[in-house]
Amino acid sequence: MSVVLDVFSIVAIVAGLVFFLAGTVGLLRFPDAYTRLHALTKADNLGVALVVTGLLPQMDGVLAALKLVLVWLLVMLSSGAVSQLIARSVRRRECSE
Amino acid sequence: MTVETLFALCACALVGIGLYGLIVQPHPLRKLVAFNIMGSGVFVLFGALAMRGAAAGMAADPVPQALLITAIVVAFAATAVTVALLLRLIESTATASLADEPPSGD
Amino acid sequence: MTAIVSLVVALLLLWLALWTVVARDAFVAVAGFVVYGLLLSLVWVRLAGIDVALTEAAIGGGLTGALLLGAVGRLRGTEAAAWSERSGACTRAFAVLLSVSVATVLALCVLTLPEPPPTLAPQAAENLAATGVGNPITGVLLAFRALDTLLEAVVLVIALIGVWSLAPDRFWGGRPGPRYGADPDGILTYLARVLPPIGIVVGLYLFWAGADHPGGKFQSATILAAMWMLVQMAGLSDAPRIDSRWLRAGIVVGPLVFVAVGVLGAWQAGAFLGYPDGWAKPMIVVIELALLPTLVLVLALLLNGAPARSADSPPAPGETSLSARSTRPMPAGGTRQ
Amino acid sequence: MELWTSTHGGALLAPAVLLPFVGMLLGLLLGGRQVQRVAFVFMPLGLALAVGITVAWLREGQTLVYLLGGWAPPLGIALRADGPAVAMLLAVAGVVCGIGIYARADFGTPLGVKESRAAFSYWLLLMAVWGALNLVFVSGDLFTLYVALELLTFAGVPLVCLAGSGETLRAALRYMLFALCGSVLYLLGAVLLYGGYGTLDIPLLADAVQPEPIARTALALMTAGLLAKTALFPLHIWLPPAHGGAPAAASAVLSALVIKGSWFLVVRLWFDVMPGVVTLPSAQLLGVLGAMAIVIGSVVALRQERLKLLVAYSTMAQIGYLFLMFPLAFDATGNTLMHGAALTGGLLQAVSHATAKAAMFMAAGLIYAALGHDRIADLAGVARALPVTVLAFVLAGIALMGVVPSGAYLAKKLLLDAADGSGQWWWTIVLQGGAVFTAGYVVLVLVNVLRRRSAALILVKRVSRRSEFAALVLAVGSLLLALAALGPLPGHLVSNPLAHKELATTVLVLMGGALLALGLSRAPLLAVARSAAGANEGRLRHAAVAIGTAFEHADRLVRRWPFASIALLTLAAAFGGLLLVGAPK
Repeated sequence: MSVVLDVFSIVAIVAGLVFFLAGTVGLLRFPDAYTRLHALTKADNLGVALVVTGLLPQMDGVLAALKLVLVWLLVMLSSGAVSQLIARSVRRRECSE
Repeated sequence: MTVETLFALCACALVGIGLYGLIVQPHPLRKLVAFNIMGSGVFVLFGALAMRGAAAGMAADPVPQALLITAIVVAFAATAVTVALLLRLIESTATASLADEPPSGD
Repeated sequence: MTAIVSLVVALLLLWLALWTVVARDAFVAVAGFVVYGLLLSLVWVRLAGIDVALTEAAIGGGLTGALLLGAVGRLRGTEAAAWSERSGACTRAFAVLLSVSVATVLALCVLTLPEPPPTLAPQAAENLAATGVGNPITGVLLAFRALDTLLEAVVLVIALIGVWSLAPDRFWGGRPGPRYGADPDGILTYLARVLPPIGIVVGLYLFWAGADHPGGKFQSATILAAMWMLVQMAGLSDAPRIDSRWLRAGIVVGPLVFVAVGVLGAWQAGAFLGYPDGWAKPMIVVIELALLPTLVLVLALLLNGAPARSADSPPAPGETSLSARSTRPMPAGGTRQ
Repeated sequence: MELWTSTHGGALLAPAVLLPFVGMLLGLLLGGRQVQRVAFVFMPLGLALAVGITVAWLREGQTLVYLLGGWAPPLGIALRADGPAVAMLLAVAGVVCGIGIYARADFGTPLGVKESRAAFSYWLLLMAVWGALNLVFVSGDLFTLYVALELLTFAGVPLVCLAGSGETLRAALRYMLFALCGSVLYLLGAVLLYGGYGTLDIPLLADAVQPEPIARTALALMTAGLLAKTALFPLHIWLPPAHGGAPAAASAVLSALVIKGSWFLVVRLWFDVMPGVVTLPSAQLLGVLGAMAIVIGSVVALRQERLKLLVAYSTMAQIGYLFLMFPLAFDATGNTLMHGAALTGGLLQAVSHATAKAAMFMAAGLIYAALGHDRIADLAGVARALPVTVLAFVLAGIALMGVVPSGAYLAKKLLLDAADGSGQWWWTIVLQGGAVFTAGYVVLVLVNVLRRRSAALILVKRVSRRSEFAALVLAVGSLLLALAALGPLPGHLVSNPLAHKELATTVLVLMGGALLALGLSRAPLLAVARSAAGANEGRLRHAAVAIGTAFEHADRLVRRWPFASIALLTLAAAFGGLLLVGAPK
């Protein structure tokens, strides 16, 4: 059972890291702020979700697992809010130019 | 090399980097950033020393770690005062130059 | 394996520091510094300093980064002039020489540190029971070296007086920072409604955990201050007038209660800042509880800066946080090409 | 002597540190007009505490010790008051009260205003400076001292720019950044000491430190950092504009008190923490820097057009004087740094400078307030209009020159004895020369204020009688300090001021000063020369002016940031090197 869970963890985390990598490549390669944000938020959110899912079976206790889920939710909330703020500010600047 | 020696040496280099920035960067805000980097170098050095002092079932000597918390807060207060001064200077003179005023009367 | 991780972290830290110091653009430098602060927290975890890591992440990286980011948006136009004052090649060579020699001498000192290393850990462990707290760092901060902690609160208050004293005379008694207009549909308003309840719970949890586990009043105060700033930036509440009575009371309550408990100790336990037998933990909790509002207010107000408008200034129409706060949005062309 | 248990009188030490801070907090809480009232309640309390500590120290005849929370070092923190600490506590309390009485006129809250920014900030920061200084004097722990230094900086910097002009803001920012460099170097040294010896308690460290690389590095870094905060030449980058530009009541605090904090810490470090590490060559370097500060500071002071800047540069010179005691405190063999006559002399110099310089800045501030300017060349007729103020200025100047029975006189005497005793005759020249320079700017100001004025002098503002007398009292206090110091010191040190030898010295010093003032002053000093100005000034005067201008340029060059910061590190390196030379085996 524990072997299965370990394998699951490894697979999920590695998959999460791949998404992170994709997001970072997008950040570096895409031409403007909007597409970069797109790459970053989409891919990174999925990456975080996968890493958290992979870590969940490794937690010792429900409380610790709940904390992890809370961290994940907070990351989602902040990255969503911040990317929208950045996009809006970029747009404002474009309009004023 | 142990992890504390590694980070202690890293801290020495950070102090050097911060010092360089403090001397060379002309803008006060950049000096402030350099000061913070230099300060963090001192903190990491202290942290590495604390870890060398691990004993009595503690992973590190708690005294330096407690002092570090104080020092970090003091450094933040210093940054806050300096930023406020800088913003006020820019507001009232529109420059951020630290250069001396041209000598009066010459 | 862990050694390799440490090495990578150390090298990354050095590279970031160097990049931050030599970068031409101030915004880039500050952004680099924020990342540097986050990485530094990782270093503290590796150095077995979870408490320090939390403080570093909250104050060293978070609040300092926010301060610097706030400043960098307002100094465009001074940068070019400053760059023209850049020191010549000779000075820079001298600077390199001196910095490298200081670092080298320090490194030599590090390599010749005495063995076995001197430590106060055994003494701290031995005396920790008398303080009633489980976290040795809290024990050091509030029992063995309580004076430092008291002075630290005083440092923050003095820094705040210093920041306030920079206000133009006409705004004395006014409010710091720009007035943020509320945008009812904005994401920031949404965030400012959703996040604070969670933040307050997390902050209070960190505060409570600090007695026996890593965490404590500073980390907690930073989170609570951040929640307050968020509400302000979303325009849901205005920054306080600096002459308001409740604000001043909140600022001084921590250190005054601390001194009062110290005097009580002088009376009951025979030493100023001492605790009578069996009363150490409740008294420490009282001090920490009193310090919490002080720290929340002072940290947030230091971030707010000097009073910059009269108390009843109307909100600028349509102004939201980012346009008012940082006139320097994310570089559209990017900086990494 | 037991340094790790509380003594009876030690119980007064924690209140002495915390009382000013409590005053500050209460002032902040009550706000408005109450700020000043709170300050005026706490000033006599603090003074009484300082007197109480002095009495306790005299009665117990040993260092007062207090263990905070009952925790003994190295885990806990001890407060200790030895002789130097007690002397400084008392002097600072007296000067703070004097400055407070003076500042009432400048920093009262105007009628009809609920709370004014400058008054609010000034009184709170004054309390903060006081508490921080008391902490510097009595703290026995190097980290607590770091916090004290930062407290002092954060309270001192805003005082510089209370007036809010762009120039003072720039000076304050420079001060802040340079002081931060200094404090981080200090902290670095303290960290190294903890790594090497596992304690930050001063007596424990003094027992543990060995003359080895880690202690030397720490001492070099800490000394350099503290010198930056003290503004010893060539690290005075921030001092003249900061002290010259601040409001007079704030300048008095900065010049008389704030710089003494970091200076006192250098004394602690050298005499109490690492007497076994310091070497004579490194102390000679401190002395040489002091001598250079005296010469350059005095010459540039004589070249100033404005009175407050003159006083600011004279502070730079007097800081130099405070460092002459370091080489003189070595015994004749040059191996050991001793608590003795030289240290006493240095402390006396610090106390007399604190009182006299506060009086000088107050007088300069009163003249500025009354005239609406402080151009030295336009001071004619002031002596008649403001006799008490001018008297205070001149008495303070005379006290600094070292005329019997001033504190500076006794200090000079003790240092001269030490120079004789240790065979370092060259410092005798510097000590006497410093007095001549001081006489120079006293004469310069005196001649200008005594000059008759053709038209009536228009005063833009009536000065407060109370402020004038506060300045006068401090000046007289400085002038009579030697008498007060006679209790603990042998009586033969003070001779009759009218004895031939003393009178001759005084006259010589004054004449030398007059010559300097004649040669260097920016506007020709004498009416004869004035009428012939430009046409035929005389070759000597030309040469003197050329030297003066050269020194001014040198000062301006040294006060540029890159130079100053490089000088800071170079000094650290130089101290490190000199600590190796002649190190005790």
